[in-house]
Amino acid sequence: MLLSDPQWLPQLLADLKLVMPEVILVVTMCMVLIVPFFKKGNVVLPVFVSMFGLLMALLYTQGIHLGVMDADRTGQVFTNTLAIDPFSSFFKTMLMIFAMLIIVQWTLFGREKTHALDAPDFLCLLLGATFGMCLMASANNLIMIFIATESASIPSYALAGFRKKNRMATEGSLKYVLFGSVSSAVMIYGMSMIYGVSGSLQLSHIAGSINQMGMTPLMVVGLVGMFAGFAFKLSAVPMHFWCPDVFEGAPTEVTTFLSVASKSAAVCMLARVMQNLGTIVIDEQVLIGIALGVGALGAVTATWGNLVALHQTNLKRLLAYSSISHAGYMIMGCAVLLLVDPKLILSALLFYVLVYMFMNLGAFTIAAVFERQLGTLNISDYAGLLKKSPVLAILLIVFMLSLFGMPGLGGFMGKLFLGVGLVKAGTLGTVLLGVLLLNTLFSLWYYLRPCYFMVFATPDTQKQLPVIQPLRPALWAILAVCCIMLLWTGLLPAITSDIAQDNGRMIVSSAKRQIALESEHTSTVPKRVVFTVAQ
Amino acid sequence: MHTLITLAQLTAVEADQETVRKLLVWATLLPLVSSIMVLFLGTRYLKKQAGTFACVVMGISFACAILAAFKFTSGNMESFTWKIPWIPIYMGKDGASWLYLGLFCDQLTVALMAMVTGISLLVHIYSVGYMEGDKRYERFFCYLSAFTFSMLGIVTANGLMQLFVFWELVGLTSYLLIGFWFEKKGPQLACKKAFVMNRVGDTGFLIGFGILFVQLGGKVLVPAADGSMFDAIAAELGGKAAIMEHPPMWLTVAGICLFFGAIGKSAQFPLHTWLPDAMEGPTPVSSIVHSATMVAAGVYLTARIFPILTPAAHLFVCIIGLITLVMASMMAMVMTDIKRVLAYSTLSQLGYMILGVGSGAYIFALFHLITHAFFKCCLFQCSGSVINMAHHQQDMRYYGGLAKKMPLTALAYGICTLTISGIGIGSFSIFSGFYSKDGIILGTYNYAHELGGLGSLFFWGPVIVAYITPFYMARSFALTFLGKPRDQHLYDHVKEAPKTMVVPQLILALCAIISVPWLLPWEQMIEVTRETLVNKNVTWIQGIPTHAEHHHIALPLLFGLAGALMLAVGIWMYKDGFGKAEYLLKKVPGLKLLYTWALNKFYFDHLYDVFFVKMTKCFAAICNFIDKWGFDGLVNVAGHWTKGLAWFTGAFDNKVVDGLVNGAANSARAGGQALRTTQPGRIRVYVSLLFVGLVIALMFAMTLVTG
Amino acid sequence: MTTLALFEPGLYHLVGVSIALLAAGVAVILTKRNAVGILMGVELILNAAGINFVAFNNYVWDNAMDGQMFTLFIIVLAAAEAAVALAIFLNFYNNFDTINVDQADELQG
Amino acid sequence: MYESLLNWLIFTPCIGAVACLLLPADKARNIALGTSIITLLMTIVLALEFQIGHSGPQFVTTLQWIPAINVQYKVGLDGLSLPLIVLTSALSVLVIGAGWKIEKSPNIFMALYLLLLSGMYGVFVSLDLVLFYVFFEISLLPMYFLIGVWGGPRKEYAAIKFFLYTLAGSICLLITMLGIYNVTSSADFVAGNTWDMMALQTPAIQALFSPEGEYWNFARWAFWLTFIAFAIKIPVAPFHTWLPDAHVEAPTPISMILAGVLLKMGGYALMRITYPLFPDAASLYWECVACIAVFGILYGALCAMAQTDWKKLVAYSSVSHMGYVTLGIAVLTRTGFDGAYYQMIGHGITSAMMFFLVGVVYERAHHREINNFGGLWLAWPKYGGWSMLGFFAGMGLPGLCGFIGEVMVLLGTFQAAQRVEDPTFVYIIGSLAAFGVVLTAGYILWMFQRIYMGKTRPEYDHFEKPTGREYAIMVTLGVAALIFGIAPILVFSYTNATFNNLMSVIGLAGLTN
Repeated sequence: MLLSDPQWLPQLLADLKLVMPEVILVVTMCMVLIVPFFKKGNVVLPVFVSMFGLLMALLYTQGIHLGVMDADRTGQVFTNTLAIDPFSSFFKTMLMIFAMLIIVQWTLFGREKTHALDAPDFLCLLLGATFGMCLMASANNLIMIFIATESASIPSYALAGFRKKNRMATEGSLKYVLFGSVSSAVMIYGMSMIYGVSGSLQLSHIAGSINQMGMTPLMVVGLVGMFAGFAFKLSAVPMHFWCPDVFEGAPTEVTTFLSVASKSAAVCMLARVMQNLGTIVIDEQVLIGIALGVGALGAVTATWGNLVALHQTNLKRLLAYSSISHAGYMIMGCAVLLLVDPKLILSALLFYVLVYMFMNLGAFTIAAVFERQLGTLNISDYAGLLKKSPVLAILLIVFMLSLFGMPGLGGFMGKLFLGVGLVKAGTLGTVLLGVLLLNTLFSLWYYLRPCYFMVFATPDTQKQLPVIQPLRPALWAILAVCCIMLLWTGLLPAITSDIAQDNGRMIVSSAKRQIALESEHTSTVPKRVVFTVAQ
Repeated sequence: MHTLITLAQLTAVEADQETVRKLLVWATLLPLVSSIMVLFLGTRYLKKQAGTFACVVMGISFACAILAAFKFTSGNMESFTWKIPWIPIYMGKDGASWLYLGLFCDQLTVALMAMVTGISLLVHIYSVGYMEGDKRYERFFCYLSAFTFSMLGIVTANGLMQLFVFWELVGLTSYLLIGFWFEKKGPQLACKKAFVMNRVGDTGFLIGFGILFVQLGGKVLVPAADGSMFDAIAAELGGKAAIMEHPPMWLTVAGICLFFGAIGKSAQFPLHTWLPDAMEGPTPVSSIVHSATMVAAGVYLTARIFPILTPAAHLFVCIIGLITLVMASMMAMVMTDIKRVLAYSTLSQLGYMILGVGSGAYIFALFHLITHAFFKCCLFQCSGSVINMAHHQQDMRYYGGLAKKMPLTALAYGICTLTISGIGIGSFSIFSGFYSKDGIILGTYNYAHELGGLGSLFFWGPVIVAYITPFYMARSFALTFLGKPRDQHLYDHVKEAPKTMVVPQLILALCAIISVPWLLPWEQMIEVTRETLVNKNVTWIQGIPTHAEHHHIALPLLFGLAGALMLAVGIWMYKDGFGKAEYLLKKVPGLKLLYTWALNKFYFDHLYDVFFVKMTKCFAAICNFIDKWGFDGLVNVAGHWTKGLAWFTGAFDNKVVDGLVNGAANSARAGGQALRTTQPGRIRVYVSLLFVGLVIALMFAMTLVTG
Repeated sequence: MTTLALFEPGLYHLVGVSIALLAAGVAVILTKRNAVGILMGVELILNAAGINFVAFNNYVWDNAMDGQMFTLFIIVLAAAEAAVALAIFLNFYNNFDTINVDQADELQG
Repeated sequence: MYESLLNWLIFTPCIGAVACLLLPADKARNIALGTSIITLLMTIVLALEFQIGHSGPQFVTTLQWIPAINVQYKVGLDGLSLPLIVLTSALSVLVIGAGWKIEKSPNIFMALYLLLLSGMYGVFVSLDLVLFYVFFEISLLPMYFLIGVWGGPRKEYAAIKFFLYTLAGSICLLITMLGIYNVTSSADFVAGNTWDMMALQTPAIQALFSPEGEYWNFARWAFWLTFIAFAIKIPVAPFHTWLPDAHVEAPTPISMILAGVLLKMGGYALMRITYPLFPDAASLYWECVACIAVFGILYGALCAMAQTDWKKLVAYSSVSHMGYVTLGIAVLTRTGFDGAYYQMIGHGITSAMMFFLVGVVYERAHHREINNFGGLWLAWPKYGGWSMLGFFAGMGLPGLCGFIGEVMVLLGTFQAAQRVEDPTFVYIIGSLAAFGVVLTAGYILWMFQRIYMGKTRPEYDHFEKPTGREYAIMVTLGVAALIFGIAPILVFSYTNATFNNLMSVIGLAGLTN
């Protein structure tokens, strides 16, 4: 966007229309911060405001999506730094729904006195993180990736340490922030390398430059650095160490939010990068190489996550490792984006994220209930829980089985779609599919652990667990929604998969600018030479 | 008009055939009906009348069979088949060949039907007396009738498959009957042993059937309209034989495999050990199942498959027969248990029959089957009477002089002893056993003559046994009925058996006499079946003599007199107990060894126990071990690996980081406070690992790019 | 390439500085046990990246301002990140009475 | 009119399950019994309406399920599935009868059982691979809980082992399914991908999997993967170790249904999926598979012989008997297929009966140590008689249902000699398989001797006599064993047309004379 362009103002306005949801989120953030000045110590008002803001953003997203707001349904705004396309819109929709559910969950769980005072802060941070994640889903440019990642991360750090007096939360957030800042620094350094090689921050141009120059070592270093940053957000191995600690320490709502939203946003970001590479890069070898690298990352992550999860005794840590392995599955999907018809994978990823959202939300909600009411997250303490609160136990089993991938529940369909995508990707895909399925086998063991204790084990008579108080209806509603969604996506996946299918499209801007630059560069050959020598 | 008459004649024949078929079917099914009725109504309604009921039904069955036999024989009818499809065997698209159940009727069938039903009737009657007071009285008749049904099923079988079915069913009923007193350990083990050994033979049968099925195709399954499946096989084989010079290997194998079924059922060497043990069952059972009918089924089978046996297979059959014949007769000489003597005698006689079939004198073998059925059944019944009266004391060492107490039983036993010994003068005898055994030996003579060399054993073997048989029979007769009582107490309590037991004995003894060829046309009846048994086209079959020379005078003369001589010797030796025998044992060198061997049944039981039972159990234990530690172990190892990997990764995530932390701390402590600043914490280990991971990823990526 | 050109400030020098900063940053991160120290190491890496961007923009890709823009954003967001990080350190200090990151090992499986 | 009945058949148990959970617990048994009787009636109607001589599936319902990847909800009934459906329905009633005395949460037990029933029906009627897979897995879950909650002392171990093991097989299946998806969506001439089992048997797709075809390597892999998947279920010997544990720990009714129906899923799936889809690979590896099968027969029998736990013995006998199923399929002859199928039906009856017979005693004696029994026949003569029928049917005695399957499998095995150059191998495996019959007789008779024969023991006096309910179950199964031993045509008339078709798909129609 050049100010010299006489059309800049109309262009800006047109672009703003397309990023209206994000704008609304920012405005809502501000409003939530302002609200306490008028009515201090009230929970309802900021919650209402933020919910309203999210709802509006949601409607706007849908509006954009449906082409009601603008004739041009999709587009790339702010000089192509953001891509507003079906994929991102669909993801944003899910994200906002999820954020609303999280807010509901948080509001209902709050019993402490500080709750009311904290509400605006919490909501503001949550909205901020949501905003960042929305940007992540659309980021089409290294700057935007950087901004989006940071604006998603920074509130998350604060969220993770939101229980200020809680030592575990504090420790978790410390780890999170240190780890996050280190990896974002690495990512940025990698980006600088990429920029140095390709001369552009635009993903499509970077891909174009790979076409022209091949995979130079510098580019490899740059990409590895950048993917390291992604890996942090995805909690891929070996950047996963923060994940269980943060998840255990943070309030459960935050954990839920981080496990689903932050990871899936990162998956979207990774998918977009891969999609750009896959669409533009011509060299088959390069594509396979990148796919192999990313696929290996995914495979290692999934396997590692599952294996470590086998030993977890804490429900939240177990779910944390489970989320690591699920991230691994999704990374595998992203990896083969380079090799097959992207629509298949993108829609599979969307479906997976959708299902993953509900099953994790459900599982963590129940974990939160247990944590608050039973005062323990130790799985072996849940012995005989089926008798005491059968519905909760059965629901947890349902969520666990869905996470495992039991047919009839959404998790299986997610894996099936992913598998369908993987298998199309030749040998690499088949190997990844094998890894995925083998992991499914491993994972059964630990997903059944809570079931085992709740259903089979006889409770320890020494330990008297408190009786679970009746839950608030809205909480039941959340659980019911999760369960119904899982059954629905598992048994009648047609509608959902069709929607995912329709939205499994990404806009990839052409590499034309690169070609234009090419002609410009003809005059600056010496520099080019200098640079090549510099390598 | 002419046409009408022809039609009438035809229908008459048809109707006649129909009648015979119906009669045979009724004769076969009635015992089953009786069995089922006794099973379900026995304990509640029939109670003590169960025996009478079963006898009546058996009587009707016998009447049917006799009627059918007379109709068939007098009408000079052609053999015919009646079949109902049972198991479909789909061969190709053009529909199913079937495994049929049904009926095949020829001279042999009707003859054996009459014999089986007749003997069964007598045994039923005998059992009414013998089993009186047993707490499972009704159940016994249920089993006995079921057995009769199964046996009739074998006799009427129209194909190998039906034969196999009933083959197994007689095995089952035999199992039940042997194990009738299952409270005791002996019957338990004996019935199991019998069944399993029979199954070994049956396996051979199945394999043989399979080979035939493969080589001859589905056609072997379809019985011809006027013949049994055996004819179809033979015909098919004949077609093939026409283009073959030598009998093919597979045919030999198939024949031997089928014969294995006979080995199992007829308790031939090497599967002979179950029969003596089977004497644990009630004596009526021994008399019908283990002497008269079931064990003879093997001979029947061998005779039926005679057309497809190749010369090599014949030789095999003969060898088996010969070994059994000689071995069993030697064991019969030393046993002191009266039933065991008879059991080994049965074995020996079965050996005769098998040898007869193998050497081509199968007509006499079948004849011997029938005569043997009568006299051996009678012998068993007599022994049963004695045992019953002697309070289940079976050991002959405690008998002696019982002829005075049980004259009728002694009479029957004596007649049968004479019969089995084959007493006769020249070529004439009043005892049927003389003719049948005579025929077999003549057959073996021809066969041995043809083979030459070592083949002469096939002649000398039976001849020697023909001397031994009267000896051991005389021994048992003398020990039981003659001399002085060796157990006075036992002797005092013995009295003549009740009428229900004595009458059947006498009838059977009479049968053993009157079934001589000059009274009843057995031989002729069986002769007719030759037409259906032997196929005309099979060249290598035609070389075998199927018809013994009757006019050889010298041999019968020899046997008839020699039998009488040996009989006398036996009676002389054992009339006064074991004294003379023991003296002989001491004096004659080597006899003692032979005696011990024979007494221990040539150690076959031990051998089998070690080599088969123990080995199988050992195998089973090994398999179980493998299962627990091998296959399951593999699974567990896989599980452990996973767990181990999980432990490793988990440990990496937790312990290694800790280890790094603690290790560094320890070294720091060791190095003193100066190094404290370099002690890493958990977060820094995380971050370090991040960088390590990054470096590894970089290297991996570089390798990917550069090559 | 003349000797003069070697001493004339150019791409190599700047990238060299950047790499030195990166190395310094990594070293600091790995050795410091003070949280603020680690954050400083992170800032060093960020600045190294910033130098890279500016250098590449100026010497190689001078037709647009992308790199320089990026550097601006790095500066801004680094500040934001530092703010949150310091807040968290403070909170950690309140709870643990130290900002030695080695003390943060209560959470483990 | 009856077109949709099949769908009702699948989902009626689900409705029953929900009813069991929602209505009072003491009504659960009646509801479950009612539901199973209704499904039995439905099955009878289906069997009556079934057009004999029609090879293709009947009562077909086709709905788009997941249009994105062209997955259909396609169910249908053909000769291959109908007898097994009837078996399932009939056994389900008996199993509920056998589980009548379950004390521990009968409502959940019945609900899970009915869910299992749905899964089993689904497996036997689904004609779409994904649908099949879904039902295949869904049937695992209730089983896991049924074993794990209502089982014996080591129930958790057995339950998880069962689940993990079978899941490992399912994963092999899933890989193959996705591979098939890949093939059918890549092949040039196919309009779109398909998971339809019938469509996959068309010559066009079969050509791809033939040795000359483009996907021959895939076909070979796929054959083994699917074989292992179903071999675990059957179970074929090296993959069987879940079975003894599962059976020993499972409660009696669950053992009955596990042995009676669940194992049949494996054999059914081999006939439905593995062999028709990859016939060339099958005929390439048939010797190997046959060896595995024969090994299973002998090995299972020997293991059974070594057991002192009565139920474990019966469990191993299942391994041995199901080996005949594998063998019959492996030898690729029509008779073998028929025999294998009949063996499945026969084993469904006899194994259920044997487990029930064990269960009746176990309920009273609370132990299963064979050597600590003896004289049961004297104590309970009627029970002894029915036991004899049941165990001897298992032993393959003629006139009872075990015989026909075994004999046909053996004949089928020998028949394979007709299509190979050197028949020695065939004769050897045929003979070994036939020898399995001896071992079977050995362990069953030995067991029978130790448990039923001999003098009664004093503790039997305290045992409650078998009740009328128990006798009803025994008699039903025993009579069924007798009927199916005498009239095999009851089954073959239904299967004939379908098997003709199957043979032509496998390409064996012309191979035998």
